[in-house]
Amino acid sequence: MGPLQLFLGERDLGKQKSSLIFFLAYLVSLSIVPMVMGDYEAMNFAYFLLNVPLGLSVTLVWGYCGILSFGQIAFFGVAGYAYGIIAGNLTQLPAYEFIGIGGGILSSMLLASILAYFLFFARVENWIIPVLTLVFTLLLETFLAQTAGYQWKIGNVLLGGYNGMTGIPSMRLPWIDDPLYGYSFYYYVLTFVALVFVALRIFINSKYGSIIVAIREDSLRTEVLGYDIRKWQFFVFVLAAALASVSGILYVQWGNYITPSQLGLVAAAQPVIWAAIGGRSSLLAVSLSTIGMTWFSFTLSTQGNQLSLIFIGAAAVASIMLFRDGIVLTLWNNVGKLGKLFEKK
Amino acid sequence: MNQSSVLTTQDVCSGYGTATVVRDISVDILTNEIVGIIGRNGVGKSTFVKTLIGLIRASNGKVTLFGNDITNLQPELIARKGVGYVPQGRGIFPGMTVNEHLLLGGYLQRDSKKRSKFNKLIFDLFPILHERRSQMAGSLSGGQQEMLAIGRALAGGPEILILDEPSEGVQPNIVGQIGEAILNFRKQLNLSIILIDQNASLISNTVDRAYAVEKGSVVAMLDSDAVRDEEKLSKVLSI
Amino acid sequence: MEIAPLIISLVYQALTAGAFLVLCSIGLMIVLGMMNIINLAHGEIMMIGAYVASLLVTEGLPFFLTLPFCFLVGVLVGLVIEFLFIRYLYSRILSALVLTWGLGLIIAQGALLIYGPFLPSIKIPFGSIEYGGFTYSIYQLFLIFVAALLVALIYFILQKTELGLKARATMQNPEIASTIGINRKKMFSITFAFGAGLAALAGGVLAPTTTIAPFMGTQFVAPAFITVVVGGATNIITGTLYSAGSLAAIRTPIGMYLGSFAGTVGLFFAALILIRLYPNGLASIRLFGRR
Amino acid sequence: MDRNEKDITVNTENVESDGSTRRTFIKGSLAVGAALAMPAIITSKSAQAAGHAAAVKVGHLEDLSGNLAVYGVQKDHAAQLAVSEINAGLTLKGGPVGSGGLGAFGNVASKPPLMGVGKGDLNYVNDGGGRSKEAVTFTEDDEILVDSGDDGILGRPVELINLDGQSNNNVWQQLTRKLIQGDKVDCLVAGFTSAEREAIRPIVDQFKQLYIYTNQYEGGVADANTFCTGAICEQQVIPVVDYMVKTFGPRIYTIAADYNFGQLTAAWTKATAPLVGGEIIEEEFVPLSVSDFSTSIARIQAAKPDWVFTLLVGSNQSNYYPQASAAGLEYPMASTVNMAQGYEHRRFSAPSLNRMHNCVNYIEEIPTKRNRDFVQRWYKMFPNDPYIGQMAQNTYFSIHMYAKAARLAGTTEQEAVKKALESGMSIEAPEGTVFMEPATHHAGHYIRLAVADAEHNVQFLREWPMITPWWLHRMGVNLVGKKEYKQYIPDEDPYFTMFGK
Repeated sequence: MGPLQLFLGERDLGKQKSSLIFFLAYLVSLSIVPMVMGDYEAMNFAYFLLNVPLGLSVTLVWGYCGILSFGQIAFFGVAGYAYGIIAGNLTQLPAYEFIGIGGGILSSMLLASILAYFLFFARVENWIIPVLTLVFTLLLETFLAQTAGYQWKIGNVLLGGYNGMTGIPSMRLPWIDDPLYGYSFYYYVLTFVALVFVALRIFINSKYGSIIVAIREDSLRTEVLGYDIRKWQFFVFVLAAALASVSGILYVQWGNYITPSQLGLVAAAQPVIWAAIGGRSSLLAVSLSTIGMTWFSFTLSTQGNQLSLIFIGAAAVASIMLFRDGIVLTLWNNVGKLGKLFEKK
Repeated sequence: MNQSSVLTTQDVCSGYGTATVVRDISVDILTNEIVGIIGRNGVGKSTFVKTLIGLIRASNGKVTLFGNDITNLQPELIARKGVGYVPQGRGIFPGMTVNEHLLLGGYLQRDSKKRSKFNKLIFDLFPILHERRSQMAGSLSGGQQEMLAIGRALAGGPEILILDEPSEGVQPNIVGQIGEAILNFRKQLNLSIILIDQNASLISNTVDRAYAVEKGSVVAMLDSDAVRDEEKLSKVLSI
Repeated sequence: MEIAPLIISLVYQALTAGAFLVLCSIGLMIVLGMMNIINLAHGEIMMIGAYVASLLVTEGLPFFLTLPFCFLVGVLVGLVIEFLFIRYLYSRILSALVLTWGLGLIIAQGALLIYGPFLPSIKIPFGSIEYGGFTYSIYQLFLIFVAALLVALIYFILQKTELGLKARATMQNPEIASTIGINRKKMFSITFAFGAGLAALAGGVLAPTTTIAPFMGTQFVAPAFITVVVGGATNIITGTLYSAGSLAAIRTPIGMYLGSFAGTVGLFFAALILIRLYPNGLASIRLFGRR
Repeated sequence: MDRNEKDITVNTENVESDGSTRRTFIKGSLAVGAALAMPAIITSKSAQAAGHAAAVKVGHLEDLSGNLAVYGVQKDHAAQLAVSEINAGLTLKGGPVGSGGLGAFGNVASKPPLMGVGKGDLNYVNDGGGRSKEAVTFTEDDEILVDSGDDGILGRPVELINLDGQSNNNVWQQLTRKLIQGDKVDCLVAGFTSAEREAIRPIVDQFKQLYIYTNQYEGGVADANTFCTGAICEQQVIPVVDYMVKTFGPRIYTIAADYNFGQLTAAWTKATAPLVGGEIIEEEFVPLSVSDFSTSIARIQAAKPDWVFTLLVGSNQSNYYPQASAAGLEYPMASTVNMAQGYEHRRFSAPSLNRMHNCVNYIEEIPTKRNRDFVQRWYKMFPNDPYIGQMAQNTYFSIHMYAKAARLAGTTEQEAVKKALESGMSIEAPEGTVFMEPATHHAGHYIRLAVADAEHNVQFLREWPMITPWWLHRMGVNLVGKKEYKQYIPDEDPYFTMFGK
C-alpha cells in the first residue's frame, strides 16, 4: 500500500508542501488561461471551470460521506431556475444579482433538506439513495417540462417549459456598468470557484470533516461514539446541494438560459462520472477531472463525427477498470512514489 | 483401526492485508479423531481454520488433505474434497428454511441414498430441526441455529468437520446436547473433527487432544489426560 | 357509462401497467438483489433484446420464435460483460454503477452507428377484443401472462431448484456458501447472465409495443428503478410483485381520471411515500409471516 | 436499409420514362458545362490564392449522437448535399419577388386563398386547393436545380463546418459560441428541438449572427437575426383540423406531448376548432417520458371522439401508434409531426398509422418530378439513409436560399444578407415554391394533406400551394421595421386566451 496509506490520513491531495506548490501552480495556470486565449475561449473555459463545484458536491457526499447522489444536478437546476426568477423580477433593485445568488442557493438547500429528511430519517438502505435521487431528478424534469404556458409565469418571468427559461440576467458588479463577459466573467468564475474550493478544503480537513469521513468508514461505530449520523448525513447533503447550486447559478449567468433537460438522465450521471474518473475521495483530483472531462466532451463534439458518446462511455469504463481510485488520484500517487524513489537515490 | 493422517498443516502463516495473524502453525489430524484448538479470543484460531478451508490465503506453509496439497484452493473445491465447516456465528442463511439448508449442504453428496441416510441421521441427532423443517432459519434460536449449521455441514457427508465456536451464544444445556451430538456422529460416521471453542466443559467432554494457541502460534499440545483436566484447560483458555 | 365495463377496463389497465413494470424491472431486480450491482446498462440490454427480435423478424422468423434468441443473446451479452468487467467489481458497487453507465452509452451509440436510427418495428400479434365500449389488446393480455409466467418461473427456480437454492445462499452470504461447496464466481456469472437474459427477453417481448431505436432503453430505466426501489432487494419475488402491483394500482385510476401527467407524478410520489413508510422495501412486509 | 421505390413514386408511371431521359440529358449538358467552365474555376482558384477569396463558412450544428441523432444526421446530410451543389455551381431556381411576392402565387389554385371569409367559418383554401382544369394556371417547373453562374458563393467556395450537439443543450451553447466567435461563420443553420433553438438564440442575438432555424415548430419566434424556414401551426393545424372536422365530425380528442410544442399546438387546435365547427371534447397531455399508453387508450375510448389529434413527439411517444392499433383503436387521426418527421409510416408495421392525416410541407413521397429528382440526388450521395424528412428538406433549401441571398447582397456581410433575405425571397424547393416572408422571418410553404392508408401508402388528398404565416402579423410583428428578439406564445393573443388551457 505504502504511499496510498500515507495519504489516507489526510483528506485531500496537496496537504504536503510539494503538493501545496502544485495547487498554487494549478491556480496560477488557471488564471493565465485568458491571457493566452481569446475572449470566446475564455468564456468556454469559464464553462469548464464553473462545473467544478458540481463535481465537488458529488465528491463531498459520495467520496467523503459515502452517499451516492444522482440528485446534485437537480439542485444545480433548481438554483439556476430560482436565480432566474428572483434576479429576473428584481432588476429594479441595486445589486439584484447578489440577491438572486443568495436566493438560488437557499432554495436549493431548502429542497435538499426536504429530500434529505425522506432519505436519512427513514434510514433507507445505502443503495437506495442513488436510485431515489435519480427518480427525484426525473420527477423534477417531468414537472418543469410541462410549465410552458402563462400560468407558470412567476412575477414577470416565464418558466418556459421544456424550451427553458430565457433571458436570465448576467452577472454584473455594482461598480461596473456592463455585465461580465469573456475575460471578466472568467475571472469572476475563477474567484468564486477558488473560494468555494478553499473553504471546502478547510472544512473537510477540520474535525467536522473527520466525523463525515468516520460515517463513511463505519457508520455504526460513529453512532456508538455519540454522533447522530442522520443529522450529519442530512447536513452534508444540504451542504452539497449548496455547492451544486453555485454551479447552477454560474451556469445560468454564463448562458442566460436553462432547460429541464439539463436535469435529465444524462446530465444527472455526469458529475458522478467526473468524480469517479478523477478519484472521488479528493477535491483536487475531482476539480481536475471535471475540467478535463467537460473539455474532452466539448473537443469531441467539435469533431462533428458520431463517436463522441462512445468515447465518453469508453473513458468511464477505462477509468474504472484501469484506475481503481480514479485517474487523477492514481497518477498522483504514482508520481509521489516516483518522487520518493528519487529522494532515496 | 489404524489411524492415518486426514488433514495436516506445515508452518502455515496467514493474515489480513499486511498483518500476519497466524504464524507457522503445524497440526496433524488423524482419522476418527476429535482435536481441539483452544486459546483466548483473538489469538488466531478462527483465522487459522479459515486458512484451512480456503477463505483466507496462506502466505506461507502447506495444507494437505489425505496427502493431497489443498493449500489456497478455492473454498468450494476444498469443501467438495470433504472438508465440512461450521462457521463461527453459525453463518446460517436467515431467509432460507431449515429444509433448504439441509438440501444445500446435501448437494455435495451426489449419492441420493447416502443423502437420505444423512438426513435421517441429522434429524435423529437434532429432532427439533425436523419439527421446524419448514421454518425460516432466521427465526430459530441460537442453539437451534447452531444445530442447523452442524446439520448443513454433515449433510454433505464430510471426511473432516471443522467446528468454530459452536458454544458461542448458546444456552448451557444446549451446549451439552451439542457435545453429545458431536460424539454421537463421530461414532456413526467415522469423522475427524476439529473443534475450536472456549467452553472448557465442551472441550474436555469431547476432544481427544488439543492444540493450545497463543499469539498465532501453537504453544502446547494437550494430550487426552490434559484435556480432561478442566482446571488446566481453563488456565489455557483464560490466561 | 355503465360501471362494470369501466371497472374491468381499470383492472385491465392496472394489470397492463403492472406487467410493464414487472417486465422492465425483473432483470434489474435479480442483478441488484442477488449481486448488489446496480446495472445502469439495463435499459440498453433490453434494447439489445428488442433489436434481436426486430432483426430476426426482418429475416423472416415468426415473432414468437425470436424470443428464445432474445434471451440467449442477452445471456451471452451478460456473460461477456460479467467476464470482462463486473467480476472485478463485486465489492465496488458504485464503481460498477459508473462502469455500466459507460457501457450503456457505448452500446446505444454503437447500435446507432451500426444499425442506423431505427429498426423496423414488429407488428403486434393478435387483434383486440371489445367489451362494453372498451377494446382490449390481446397482446397486452399476453404480456400480463408473460409477466406472471416469468415471476412464477423465477419463483420456481429460486425456491425449488438446486441452482436457485445455491443462488439464494450465495446472495445471502457468499463466503459461507463457498464453504458448502458453492462456486461463488460461477453463481455470480450465472446470475448476471440470467438477469441480462431476462432483460433482453423483456425487451423482446415489449418490442412490438415500442419504437425500436438505439436510445429506447432510457424509457425503461425510470420505471424499472422505481419498481426496484419500492420493492426492496430482500426478496425478489415478493418485492417485484408488491411494488409493481401497488404502483400500478395507484397510477392507473389517477391517470384515468386526471390524465397521464398526473399519473406519472402520482407514480413518483407514491414511490417516495412508500419508501418513507417501508424503507427496506415492500418485500419486508410479510403477509404470510411464519414467525 | 432498402428503400421501397414504389412508395416514392406514387401514381407517376406516365412521366417516369420521359423524366429519366431528360434527366440524363441534363446530366450530360452539365458535364459539358462543367468542362467549359474549367478555366473559370481555375481563375477563381488563383484568385483565392491571391488572398481575397477565403471560403464562405456555413456553420451547421445538429445532434449527430445521442437521442436526437435520428433527425440530426438527416439534416447534416441535407447540409452536405446543399453545400456540394453550391460548390458545383448549382442553385435552386427562384429569387427576390419583393414583399408583394405572395400575390404572384395567386394563380396557383383555381380560386384565390381566402382568409376568414364567410360566417364565422374560417374558410381556407380547401375550396381553392384542387387544381383548376380550365385555367391552366398551375405551372410548376420540373427542373429546379440550375446553373448558378457562380463558383460557390460569389466565387468563394463554401465550407461546411458541421458539429455534433450530442443531444445536450450545454454542448449546444458552447458549440454555438465556437461557431460564431471561433470560426466566425457567415451563416448559422442549426436546431432540431425548440429547446435547442432557445438555448442558442441569446448567443445568436448577442453577436447579431445570421441564423436559420429549419425545423417545423410551434411558431412565434420574432427575432431580427433568426429566419425560420420550417412550417408552423397556422400552416399545419388549421387546414388539417378543417378537413378532419368536415370529413369525420366535430368531436376532437387531443393527445399531446406535455411540453411547449405539444401544449402550444394544442392551444392552436383549441382556438381554431370552433372556427371550423369543431369542438375539443378532451385534451390530454403526456409527459415525454411516458411510453405505456394503455390508460390514454382507455380514456380515448371512454370519450368517444370522432377523430384523434395526436401531437406526440419523440421515440417514446410514438409507441402510442402500435399500442393503440393493437388495442383496436380505429379512430381517424391527424397530426402535425408524425410521418413527415419520424417516418413512422415506414417504421411501424401497417396498419398502425391507418388514416393518419398530416398537413406537411414536405414528405419524401411527394409525387412531383422535382421531388423525385431531389430524392434521387440525395440517395446517390447517401445511399444508406432510411428516409428524407421534412426538416432535412428545409435545411437543404435553406442553405441554397442563403447562397441566393448572399449573391443578391453581393457580399457575405451578415447585415446585408439579412436585408437580402428580407427582400421577399422565393425559392423553388423540392416541396414547391417557398417564400420567405420578410416581416415575420417565417416561410410560406406549399402544404399538402398527406394520409396513410391501411398499407401505409401515402396519398395526397388536398394541396394548398401557398400558405403564408400570418399569426405574427396579427401580433403586430414587423421585423423589417422594428427589431424584436422574443418568442410570442398564444397566451399573448386575446383570442387564444378566450379558450384558456
